[in-house]
Amino acid sequence: MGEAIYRTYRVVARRSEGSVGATLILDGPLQAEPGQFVMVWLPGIEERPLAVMDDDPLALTVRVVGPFTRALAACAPGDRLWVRGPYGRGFPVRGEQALLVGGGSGVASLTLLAKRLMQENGHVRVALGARSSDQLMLPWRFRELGCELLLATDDGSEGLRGTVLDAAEPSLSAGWADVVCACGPEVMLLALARRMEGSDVPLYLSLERSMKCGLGICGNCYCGNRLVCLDGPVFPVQEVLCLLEPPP
Amino acid sequence: MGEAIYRTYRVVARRSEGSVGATLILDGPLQAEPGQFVMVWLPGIEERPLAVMDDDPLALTVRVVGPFTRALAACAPGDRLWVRGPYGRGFPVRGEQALLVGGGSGVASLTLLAKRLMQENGHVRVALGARSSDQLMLPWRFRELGCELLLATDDGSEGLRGTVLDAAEPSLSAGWADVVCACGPEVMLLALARRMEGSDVPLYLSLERSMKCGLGICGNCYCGNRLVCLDGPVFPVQEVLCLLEPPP
Amino acid sequence: MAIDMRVDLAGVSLPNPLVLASGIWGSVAGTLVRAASNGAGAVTSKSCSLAPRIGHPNPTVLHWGHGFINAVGLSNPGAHVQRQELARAHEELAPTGAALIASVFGDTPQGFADAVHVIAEAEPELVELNISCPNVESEFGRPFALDPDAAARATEAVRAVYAGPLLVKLSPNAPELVAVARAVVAAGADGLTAVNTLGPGMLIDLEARRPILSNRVGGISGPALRPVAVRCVFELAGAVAVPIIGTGGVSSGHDALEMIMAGATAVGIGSGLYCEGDGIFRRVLEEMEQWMEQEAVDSLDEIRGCAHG
Amino acid sequence: MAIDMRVDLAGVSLPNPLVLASGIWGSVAGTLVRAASNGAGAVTSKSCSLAPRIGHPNPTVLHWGHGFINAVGLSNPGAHVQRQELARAHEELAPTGAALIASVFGDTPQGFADAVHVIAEAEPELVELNISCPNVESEFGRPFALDPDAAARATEAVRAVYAGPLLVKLSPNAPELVAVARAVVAAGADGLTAVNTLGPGMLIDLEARRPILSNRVGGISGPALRPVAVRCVFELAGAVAVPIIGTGGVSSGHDALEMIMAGATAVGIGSGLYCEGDGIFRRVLEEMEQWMEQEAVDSLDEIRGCAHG
Ligand SMILES: Cc1cc2nc3c(=O)[nH]c(=O)nc-3n(C[C@H](O)[C@H](O)[C@H](O)COP(=O)(O)OP(=O)(O)OC[C@H]3O[C@@H](n4cnc5c(N)ncnc54)[C@H](O)[C@@H]3O)c2cc1C
Ligand SMILES: Cc1cc2nc3c(=O)[nH]c(=O)nc-3n(C[C@H](O)[C@H](O)[C@H](O)COP(=O)(O)OP(=O)(O)OC[C@H]3O[C@@H](n4cnc5c(N)ncnc54)[C@H](O)[C@@H]3O)c2cc1C
Ligand SMILES: Cc1cc2nc3c(=O)[nH]c(=O)nc-3n(C[C@H](O)[C@H](O)[C@H](O)COP(=O)(O)O)c2cc1C
Ligand SMILES: Cc1cc2nc3c(=O)[nH]c(=O)nc-3n(C[C@H](O)[C@H](O)[C@H](O)COP(=O)(O)O)c2cc1C
Ligand code: FES
Ligand code: FES
Repeated sequence: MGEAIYRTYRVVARRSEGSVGATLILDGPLQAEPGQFVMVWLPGIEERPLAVMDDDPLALTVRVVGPFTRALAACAPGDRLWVRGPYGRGFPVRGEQALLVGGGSGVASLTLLAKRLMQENGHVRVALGARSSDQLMLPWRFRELGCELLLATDDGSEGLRGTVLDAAEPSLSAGWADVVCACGPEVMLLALARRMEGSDVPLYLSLERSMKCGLGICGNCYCGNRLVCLDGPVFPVQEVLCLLEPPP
Repeated sequence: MGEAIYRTYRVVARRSEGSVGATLILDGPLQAEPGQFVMVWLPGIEERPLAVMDDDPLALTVRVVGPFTRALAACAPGDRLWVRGPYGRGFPVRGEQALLVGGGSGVASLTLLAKRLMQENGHVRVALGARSSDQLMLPWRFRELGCELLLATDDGSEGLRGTVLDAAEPSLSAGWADVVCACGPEVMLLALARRMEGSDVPLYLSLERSMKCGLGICGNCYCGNRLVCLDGPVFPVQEVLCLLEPPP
Repeated sequence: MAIDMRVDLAGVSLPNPLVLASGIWGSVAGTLVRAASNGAGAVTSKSCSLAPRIGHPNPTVLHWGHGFINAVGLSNPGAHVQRQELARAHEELAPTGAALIASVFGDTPQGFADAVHVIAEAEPELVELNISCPNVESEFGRPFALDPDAAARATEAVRAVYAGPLLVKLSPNAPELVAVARAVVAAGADGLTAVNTLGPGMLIDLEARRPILSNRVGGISGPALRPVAVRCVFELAGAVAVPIIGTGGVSSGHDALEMIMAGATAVGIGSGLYCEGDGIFRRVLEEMEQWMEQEAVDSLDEIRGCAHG
Repeated sequence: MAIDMRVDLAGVSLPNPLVLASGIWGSVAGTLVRAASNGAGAVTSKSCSLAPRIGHPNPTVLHWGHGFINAVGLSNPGAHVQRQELARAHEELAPTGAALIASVFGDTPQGFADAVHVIAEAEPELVELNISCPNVESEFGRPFALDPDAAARATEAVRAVYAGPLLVKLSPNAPELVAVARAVVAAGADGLTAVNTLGPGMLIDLEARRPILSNRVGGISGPALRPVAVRCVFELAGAVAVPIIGTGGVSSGHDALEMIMAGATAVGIGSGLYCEGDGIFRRVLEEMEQWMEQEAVDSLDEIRGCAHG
């Protein structure tokens, strides 16, 4: 029956992500490129974009910020989710030494990339930042995949005290990476982009914007003259540098 | 541009078919099985089913019986035709010694079959009948293809005096054919079917019914519980024997 | 547990909810019985009027990629000829268990009544009034189905001559659809069929530089119509208590169940016969049953109208 | 000879007839200018009201296989914010030669006038009144576009405060479409946009057992709408003398030429941006030119309205 808009999944397992969210492992696969997103509908509540954290089985990682994410993070095994997608352009799977930089829920955009890169025998370093240890998202997943973890917390409760950029800095200044991929709050992305200005290492940024259609029609997800759902969410830094919102 | 309903062709050459009609050679191919038909639209006049007389280039043979066929037969080189299709189930291309039996405009359903059979190195005998010599349709085409022609006219002006069945009779009684395919007036088809009753040589009949959609929807082309455009126009004799209209 | 697909349509029991829509596969016993033998729970004959009608010249029915557009122009052999064919159909349908729905139309309320009077002799299980054909507008003026009063008058006139189960077929083009439905129910309709074709629409051939249909405009059916048809059924089911045949763009078990959830009692299929022929009935039934098993739904009653929340 | 694709739309010269439809790609200078740089001859901003509106919660826009269904609920930042963005868009559009069409709506005739009054300061080349949005019915009652009088009142109110080129956007759901068109032209409209979305329609999710759109119903656009849109344009072109932007399901040169032959001066494209983005404008233009060359048609004037015979 090919007419359904959504594919329904059931939650098979729920794992909490520190104090800020949860990862939901679902009961079936979804073929997706790393960095692509899905639209997740909770009937009666809302529909929102979420990164494909893993593809087989499909897994989502959610950080609670409002009503939808609260409801989603509260899902228990057996509960149903409605999913359409995947949508958007993802990260290129390339580079022998890849540095991934993630903050907040953006970390979920990087796990599938890490998996693919590891499958291709790449070396993957992952810099993750959070306010404190119990807000770090998905470090367990990158460990599982065999990535090298570089952690930073504002309060120093885990990894070095500082920002995710501080955690990435040694690799950046050593010229270790031949590609850098990042997702997280826009101030973080902007800082990373500025840090790497002049470098010829390619930098890809995954952006987040509020979305309605996810299909490149409604214009809701604009970022300058780009549509995040159609042209992104992943962009080479050159395409979006001047469009990133400066810190308030 | 994939949205057009009709493909337009131009007439490249017109050849008159005795005194009763004409063959129009068009300016492009149409991939079709032998026995399939197309719907031909003449804007402002009508749209009617016609057999695919030849496929590359597409050619049609028309016998004048009313307003549409009159207009079509009057087309000159350069004129345009609107074509949709091909539609329907055609003749099976099988048999090493095939006997084709045609009358009236039904002859046009058999030429592409003859071509395919000859391509497969079959032996093809074609029995054609008409009232008189100048009403025989498409004998030139079968000759061109290298088929053996068996002609009959009511007035004996060409071939033997008699019906197309008389022309076919020697081949039938000699058991020459391993398959028989026929198209023409229903009384002719019925007579042929009766003549072959008890024979184990497969007989395929191509029927004609007035059509609206050609697509198996409107029901206009019913013949008993069959739809000629959907289930036919070619049927194994067993499927339609009891449905054929007896002579009035 | 086997799933029970039977439904009660205005007092008539159908072996399953799928109904061959009017105008599809014509009105002869042969094709109607064939559809029933291959799984239709009821079959609707092509709309017929008292006097025979030739209909519009070709082109009359086209597939345009997202459904059909048609302006057949209600060609039919007239009620007297149709009655004989339907009587035969009625007889031959008996062993299949499928019901015969005789579709009728007229140019005036009396015209409806006169045609029904004749057709009723064939003893169809139900009569359906086609007050919603958009393809004869230039001839008859706006369809009855766009106006609650006109719709009610046609229904009343028929009710006066026919006591059996009576359906009225509505138009997706009616701006006051619910008002029309209430009016025909008040006038005696036992059920509704929703919907007839949408629009009308038009296709133009670029090379011919003119509209393709000889009638220039025609009604839209098939996939393109589906969401509008579902909305109509949903609206109607929320407003009237009679059973509804939900018709428009159904081509899968998914679509049929969507109609049921919108509140339909039975589900009409017309354009869905394209390509697949009457094989669609069994496939749709199987897809419905498969979904019901998966979701542990034992009967259609359990989910009928559930989308109303 | 090079084909001249320029058209005059109510006194405004467009480099080509293709128009980005309202509500597609939003209302920010960035995306509007991008569409123009990639071939649109004019761009329409998303409909805006005097006060900001949040619109409906998600799901609001879905692709269902034969087009879109949407009930965005006219979310917009309000005329004062929109004015600034459109002023910027207007400036940045200048080098492209494309015109800016500012779409406006209101809940009363005065609401329309108030919003236009503010938006006009951005100096769009044309203003378009969206009197036909079907997705806020529960809030505002029936769209103005279904009623000739209501439609005329909104047009008049705007005409009183705005002297520039004025388009009114009509609904394919209006049973008296031509009457509405005559009324708005008499009230001062310089042109028509035909059409807005169809229906409304509804999709139900089987597992959720409820309508998918949070607004339950939404307007149908894209391929499913095309034949109805063509019929509307054909009817209108035969009835009024003002230019028409023919909008609805256009996704190829074929479709655009069909609209022109039905009588459209320009051709709107909305849902067509699905998958292809604004690359559709150049492709459609190329396909149009290719057909015109083949058929030895030198200008659109030669074929405009030719389907009327
Ligand atoms: C492509 C893409 C991928 C995403 N992937 C994930 C993911 O994997 N996991 C995840 O948890 N979230 C992800 N998000 C973000 C997620 O969609 C939002 O967090 C969600 O829409 C918030 O919904 P809500 O109802 O919970 O909160 P809302 O009530 O909508 O918002 C609550 C507060 O959070 C703010 N807010 C909302 N969205 C964002 C945002 N994207 N960034 C910053 N602040 C925001 C609002 O402005 C408001 O102040 C992604 C977004 C995009 C565009
Ligand atoms: C599958 C199929 C393939 C066909 N192939 C060809 C073909 O290759 N060449 C060709 O010339 N014709 C063919 N026909 C028949 C052709 O479609 C009709 O002759 C045509 O529709 C007549 O249209 P008209 O307007 O000229 O005559 P009309 O005005 O429609 O009919 C004139 C008279 O002819 C009678 N008539 C119409 N059609 C037929 C018919 N099919 N058989 C017998 N009498 C008929 C009518 O009853 C009427 O008395 C085919 C028909 C079918 C169904
Ligand atoms: C070729 C054709 C002929 C039709 N003829 C009739 C008719 O005679 N009477 C009627 O009530 N509906 C008629 N209809 C409408 C169908 O019964 C049905 O309401 C409509 O097609 C929507 O359903 P669908 O999308 O499943 O086809 C016709 C539809 C088509 C496509
Ligand atoms: C997501 C979406 C939002 C829309 N928003 C508006 C709007 O704000 N104002 C308006 O007049 N039309 C709006 N429309 C209607 C379009 O402008 C257009 O009239 C309709 O979609 C038909 O054209 P199409 O088939 O090319 O999309 C919207 C359509 C879509 C799909
Ligand atoms: S969310 Fe609609 S265009 Fe991106
Ligand atoms: S011509 Fe319509 S079903 Fe055969």
